[in-house]
Amino acid sequence: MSTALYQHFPILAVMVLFLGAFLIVIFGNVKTLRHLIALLSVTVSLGLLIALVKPVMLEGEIIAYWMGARATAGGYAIGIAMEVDALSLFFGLLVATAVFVSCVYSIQYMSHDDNVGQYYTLFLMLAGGVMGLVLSGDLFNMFIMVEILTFAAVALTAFRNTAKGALEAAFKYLVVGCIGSTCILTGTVMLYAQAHTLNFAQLSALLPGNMNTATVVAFALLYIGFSTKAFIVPFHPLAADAHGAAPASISVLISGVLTKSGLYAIIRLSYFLFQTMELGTMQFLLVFMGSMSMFICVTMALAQHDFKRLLAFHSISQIGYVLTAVGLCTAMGVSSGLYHAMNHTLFKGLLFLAAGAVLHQTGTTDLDKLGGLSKKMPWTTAFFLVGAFSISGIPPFNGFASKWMVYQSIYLKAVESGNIGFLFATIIALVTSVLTLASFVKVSQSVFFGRLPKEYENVTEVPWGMRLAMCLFAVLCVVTGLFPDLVTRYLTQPAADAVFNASGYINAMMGSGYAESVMSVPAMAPAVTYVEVGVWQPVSWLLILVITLLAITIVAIGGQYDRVSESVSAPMDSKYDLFFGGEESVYSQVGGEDLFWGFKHNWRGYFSFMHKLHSGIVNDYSLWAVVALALVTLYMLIVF
Amino acid sequence: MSIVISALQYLGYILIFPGFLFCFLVGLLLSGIDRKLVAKMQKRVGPPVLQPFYDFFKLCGKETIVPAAASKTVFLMAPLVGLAALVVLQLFIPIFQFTAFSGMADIIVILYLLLIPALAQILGGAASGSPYAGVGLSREMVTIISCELPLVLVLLAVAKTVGSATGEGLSFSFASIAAYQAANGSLILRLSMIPAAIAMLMVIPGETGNHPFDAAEAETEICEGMLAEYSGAPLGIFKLSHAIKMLTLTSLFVALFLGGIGSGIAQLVALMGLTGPAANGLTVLLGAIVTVLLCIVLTVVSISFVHAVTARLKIEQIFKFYWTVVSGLALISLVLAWYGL
Amino acid sequence: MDLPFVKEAVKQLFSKSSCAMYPAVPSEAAPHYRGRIVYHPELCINCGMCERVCSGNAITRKVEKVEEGDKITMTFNLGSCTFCATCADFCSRHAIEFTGDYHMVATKEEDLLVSGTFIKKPPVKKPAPPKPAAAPAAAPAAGGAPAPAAPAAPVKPRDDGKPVNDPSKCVYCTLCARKCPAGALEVDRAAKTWTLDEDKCVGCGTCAEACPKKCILI
Amino acid sequence: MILFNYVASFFLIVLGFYTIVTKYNLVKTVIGLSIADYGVNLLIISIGFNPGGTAPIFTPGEIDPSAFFVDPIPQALTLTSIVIGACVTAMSLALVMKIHEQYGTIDTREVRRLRG
Amino acid sequence: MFKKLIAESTAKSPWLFHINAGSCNGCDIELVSVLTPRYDAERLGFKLAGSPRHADIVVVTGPVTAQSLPRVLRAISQVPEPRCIVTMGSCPQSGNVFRGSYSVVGPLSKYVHVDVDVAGCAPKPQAVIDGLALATKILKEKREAK
Repeated sequence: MSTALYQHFPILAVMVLFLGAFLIVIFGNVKTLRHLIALLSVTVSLGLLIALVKPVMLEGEIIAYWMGARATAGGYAIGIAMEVDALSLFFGLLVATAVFVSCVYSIQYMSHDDNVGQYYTLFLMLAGGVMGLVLSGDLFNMFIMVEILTFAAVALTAFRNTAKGALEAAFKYLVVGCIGSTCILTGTVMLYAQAHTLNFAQLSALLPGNMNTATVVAFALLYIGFSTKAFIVPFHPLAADAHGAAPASISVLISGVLTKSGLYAIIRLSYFLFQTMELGTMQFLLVFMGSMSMFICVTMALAQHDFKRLLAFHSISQIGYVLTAVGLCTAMGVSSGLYHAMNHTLFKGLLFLAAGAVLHQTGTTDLDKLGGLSKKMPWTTAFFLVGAFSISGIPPFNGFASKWMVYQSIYLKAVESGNIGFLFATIIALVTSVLTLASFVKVSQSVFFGRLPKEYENVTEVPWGMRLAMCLFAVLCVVTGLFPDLVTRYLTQPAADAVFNASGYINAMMGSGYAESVMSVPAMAPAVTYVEVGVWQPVSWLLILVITLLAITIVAIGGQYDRVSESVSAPMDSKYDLFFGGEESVYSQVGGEDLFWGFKHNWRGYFSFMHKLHSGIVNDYSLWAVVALALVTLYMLIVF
Repeated sequence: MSIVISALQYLGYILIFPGFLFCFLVGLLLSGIDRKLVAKMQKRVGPPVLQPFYDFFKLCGKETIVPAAASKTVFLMAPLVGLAALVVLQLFIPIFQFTAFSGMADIIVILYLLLIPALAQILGGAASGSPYAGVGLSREMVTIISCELPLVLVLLAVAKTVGSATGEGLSFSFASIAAYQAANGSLILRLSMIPAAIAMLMVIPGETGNHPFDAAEAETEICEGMLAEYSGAPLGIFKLSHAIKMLTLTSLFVALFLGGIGSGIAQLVALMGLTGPAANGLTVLLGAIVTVLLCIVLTVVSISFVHAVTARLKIEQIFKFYWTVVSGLALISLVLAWYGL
Repeated sequence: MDLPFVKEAVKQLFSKSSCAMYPAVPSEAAPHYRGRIVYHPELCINCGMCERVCSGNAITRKVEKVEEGDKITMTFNLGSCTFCATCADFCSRHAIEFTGDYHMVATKEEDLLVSGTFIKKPPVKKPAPPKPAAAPAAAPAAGGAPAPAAPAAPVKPRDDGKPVNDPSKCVYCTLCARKCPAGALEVDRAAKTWTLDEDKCVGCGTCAEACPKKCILI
Repeated sequence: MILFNYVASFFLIVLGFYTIVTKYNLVKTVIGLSIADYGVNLLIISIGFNPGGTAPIFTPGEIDPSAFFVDPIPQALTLTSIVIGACVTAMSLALVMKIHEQYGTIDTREVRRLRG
Repeated sequence: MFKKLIAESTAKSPWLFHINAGSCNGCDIELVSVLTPRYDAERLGFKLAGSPRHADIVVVTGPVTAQSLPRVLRAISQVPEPRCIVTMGSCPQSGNVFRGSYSVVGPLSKYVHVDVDVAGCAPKPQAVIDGLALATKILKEKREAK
């Protein structure tokens, strides 16, 4: 085993975060020092992972790292291992980027809170937990990291414990999260009982083909356990509560990072550990849950009247896209799913930061109370619009590029497999997209446009640090949207290749030839081809758009477009007043929850049913979790 | 040198032929014909066919008032962006076999690009701060949601039909749709595509916001909704965008369902014994003329006629209509296509 | 969905439009349309009835003293007129006429005024010397010989156009006094007197019309 | 004997979940979490148990080739799990206290400001 | 040339905004009848606009009551230049039969410059068309003067 320097980078990337958390406990009372430590640790972590891009992503190396150099002994992986293939690195990079930006944002965002030292400790714990989860090569370590991140996330959700519902959200999250954790632990030990190893690679070699009732139940337990971390459908109310109550910088992590860790684990489970994705029934399970998440959460979001809660529901809706695409078990599907996962981290982070900026300046995120902030916060508005366009898939932003690939892959799968279920998944995906647009139109009308309420006359733009953080995300959104071919070639396709390279993963850890010798069925390695059935060249499109826009602008300015008159004096001239049927304009904001009543009216039965269902009682949510567990277990027992 | 020439050629594409000037002239012409024919059907004389041109130029000469409550940048930029996006959209829609920028977009991209003009209008209206605009944008968004489902179903049905016929399994790209129709005749001749074509005809007035689906721009009740605060040139540009949208959707219909006529034109040119660039030029020219004529016919059928015989629907009725009747038709088509008819 | 007008629309597409192509094809107003007012000052006797009955305050009367007598200017403001034609109905001399001309468009308010002027000679008072008889052409109605005083004579119409009362028939109902636009009549029921202020009387004949016993001659 | 352990752990986990789902008292919910956690711990310990095995302690130079250990890894896992369980209980009880301060009740049916 | 084109178009595409300043509805009905198939003002390019921001010609009917006056003035001020104000019927020109009422504060010309008066109670549709045609001429002159 060669020990190039970069072999140590994964563990360092994790440990530097925990070290930072530890140091902040000690030095956290000094303001500058604590910012310095936090920034330094997240920067170092990000830098270490970027350094890994070249060997892992481009050269396809899989880094297997044994703690204390305790390699396999007697064919059993005893030591604690970290294994970084392109998939892990991909998620690791997402985590590191989101954590970095969130940290930059936190410095000014959290400046009015007390106990900020604890905040940074928990923040770095959360970051380290997720980072450890995605880089770990060991099932039990994954459990430990899940517990760490759940703890940190719960504590951070309740961090502003005077905010409305923060404690309640934290408690619900803790209860259902613990049900999930219990499931993960039970599943882990059941696998251990069967295979006597916890190492991921070795389990992946031993389990496929040797399924019995115990492993199937373990699979169901693990699947549900990690689903609670990804917040997919029966667990989505927790996400809404937790995202809504947590500080915005934490919402970025919960939605952009925590959900990804759950997704990562589901991919690892289904593509590596059990290698069941080739089965149509398993694909059905993932696509079904993905489509359900997509649709239910987007309709729930339409009914929300809190900015962050709405974003939270959208977050799950987008996770539904990822899950659906990943569940297709095609190279294109996985690649597009990962692409969308990345974009989701970027644009949802941006949107949460914008929501945080609004909260920071106005003290509320209630859509019914806000309005007209675009005049006071132009930068935030611009960044919000970038995020909103991205999430609703408006070309040329990144959301479109990935959604477009998702549609193609689902529909292609539908046509190739002849299964009409995938057809409906395509339709749901396309309709969800326009519903997403609708709810972001609602937000932009309710928060940033429309009339400015009297009490927000003196609102100002957010400080530069927060703008910088939003700017980082916004630039990333545009760049990844404009160069989808580069992103797919250098980021998502290597990761998708890694998904279909289970035997490589096993061999890197256990020594070459191990997979072939141990496995009773050969590892799944379908022909990895990236078929595109459509064309989309965003750069050329943008170029044409810019030329056209320029031409039109020139014509417009030539044609008296500049004869613009606007109000100059402070007292309102009636000419520049709004037209109110002749009346003097009064404050009248059209927005908030009922903006799309024409749509909701036709679906009032559905919406009132959903409203009743999301009762806010923790027992109900626990019941959903238990029922989901029972159903998935039953389903798996039937199909395997 | 050749770079300069091709750059000039592309600039010509953008600014003149399927681009800006073409859209401007044909779009406003379509709008004028629509107004004239609606008047005819109501037993009126109606405005001159060039009336939309007069309207546009008049609006260019008017003062543009930015309300004090509006966010100036978005308010003034929204119409320009919307128009630019529409013109670009028109560049991607093939005129039979000819596309100015081939291989840059497919039907799913078109589906999303179609959202941009509507979105520009929505954001412009939102930026004006008027409550009328608020109500208008709410209705516009619901109209978009309503039209989206049938449009999606139609496009998927077309993609499936073309894909299974050409053996690719699935095709979203305009190039292969056009090539397929040139070889095998128009898609509308297939049994499975007839409901889809009817559904698409019903989608056209909804997407363009024409009667009876114009709840979003109801002049009499909400002062034209999102446009309530617009005046002068920006208003003119919105009106122009509305006219061009009619051209875009009708030519999309031609490209999707009537592409077979293109091969007829090519044969006609071949019969005339022309070859080389002259033949290409003539084919494109004839194709453009035929497209414009077809667009006029489609406008008359799907926009003017419907306008004349119906009364404005309420917004929830629009939603219901599209998600039941029109989507049902499109779904029939999709299912038929799925089983290879 | 119910579409009742499909056939209609198709039919009308190929039929002639029902437009009255107004500016190109001139159009006449309907009979008895009440349009622009034409005022004939030569018929007017300055009774002021029109001004009294006008609900829109559209009629103004201006009196200027000139040497020939009173120069009377009647002005009808079309911009204030309801075109109810009450003034024309009440005009005993038919000096006000409503035409079918509906084209009453102006950029200035002055363009909507219709006016006419005539000069009314001062009435001949009993003690007063006879006035110069020459009256301007514009006011022929006021012309005429001074009236001889003939109160005791059997009642017969005066030739100056002013009313006389036949006391034998009169019941002193005061209706004539109430109707008189100029306020020239005074009737006392108790004393059974009927007096005419000749200075005020314009000889419009309203009293004669109003009299239920037809005892006023004019 | 060991089967009884498995049945008991299954019973404990189900009992824990049952408590969480049906009891409307926040403290009882926490108790339910703990019960489920103990069930899992019991399961882990039972998995590592070898009838007749000795403690898995190495003493240098005294390794008997025929020595027969119980599996040490589940024991390590159990320790970790117990620690985590204690943390969960502590944290959730802290939250319950705070909720009681803010809401004045610990009935889950009234702790539902976030819903819909 | 562009300027001339705009001026020509201004004359050919006047959009109306109708304000009812306390009218009895007689004139309103007549204005509507101008747009019906019988008189079809659309063939001359007239169109009823929903918002004063779109309008070129403001048509005021009614005697301008005290309640409506500030609204009328505000709506008129919101019409972009060049604009033209037409009073329709006798009421806004003088108050007509409502003159002298405690609630009538007209005529309109006391407050804004009125370009065209169309007399009549209510004016015939033909008269309205004449008046609007005159207004478009004034509009064009205003545009050319710019």
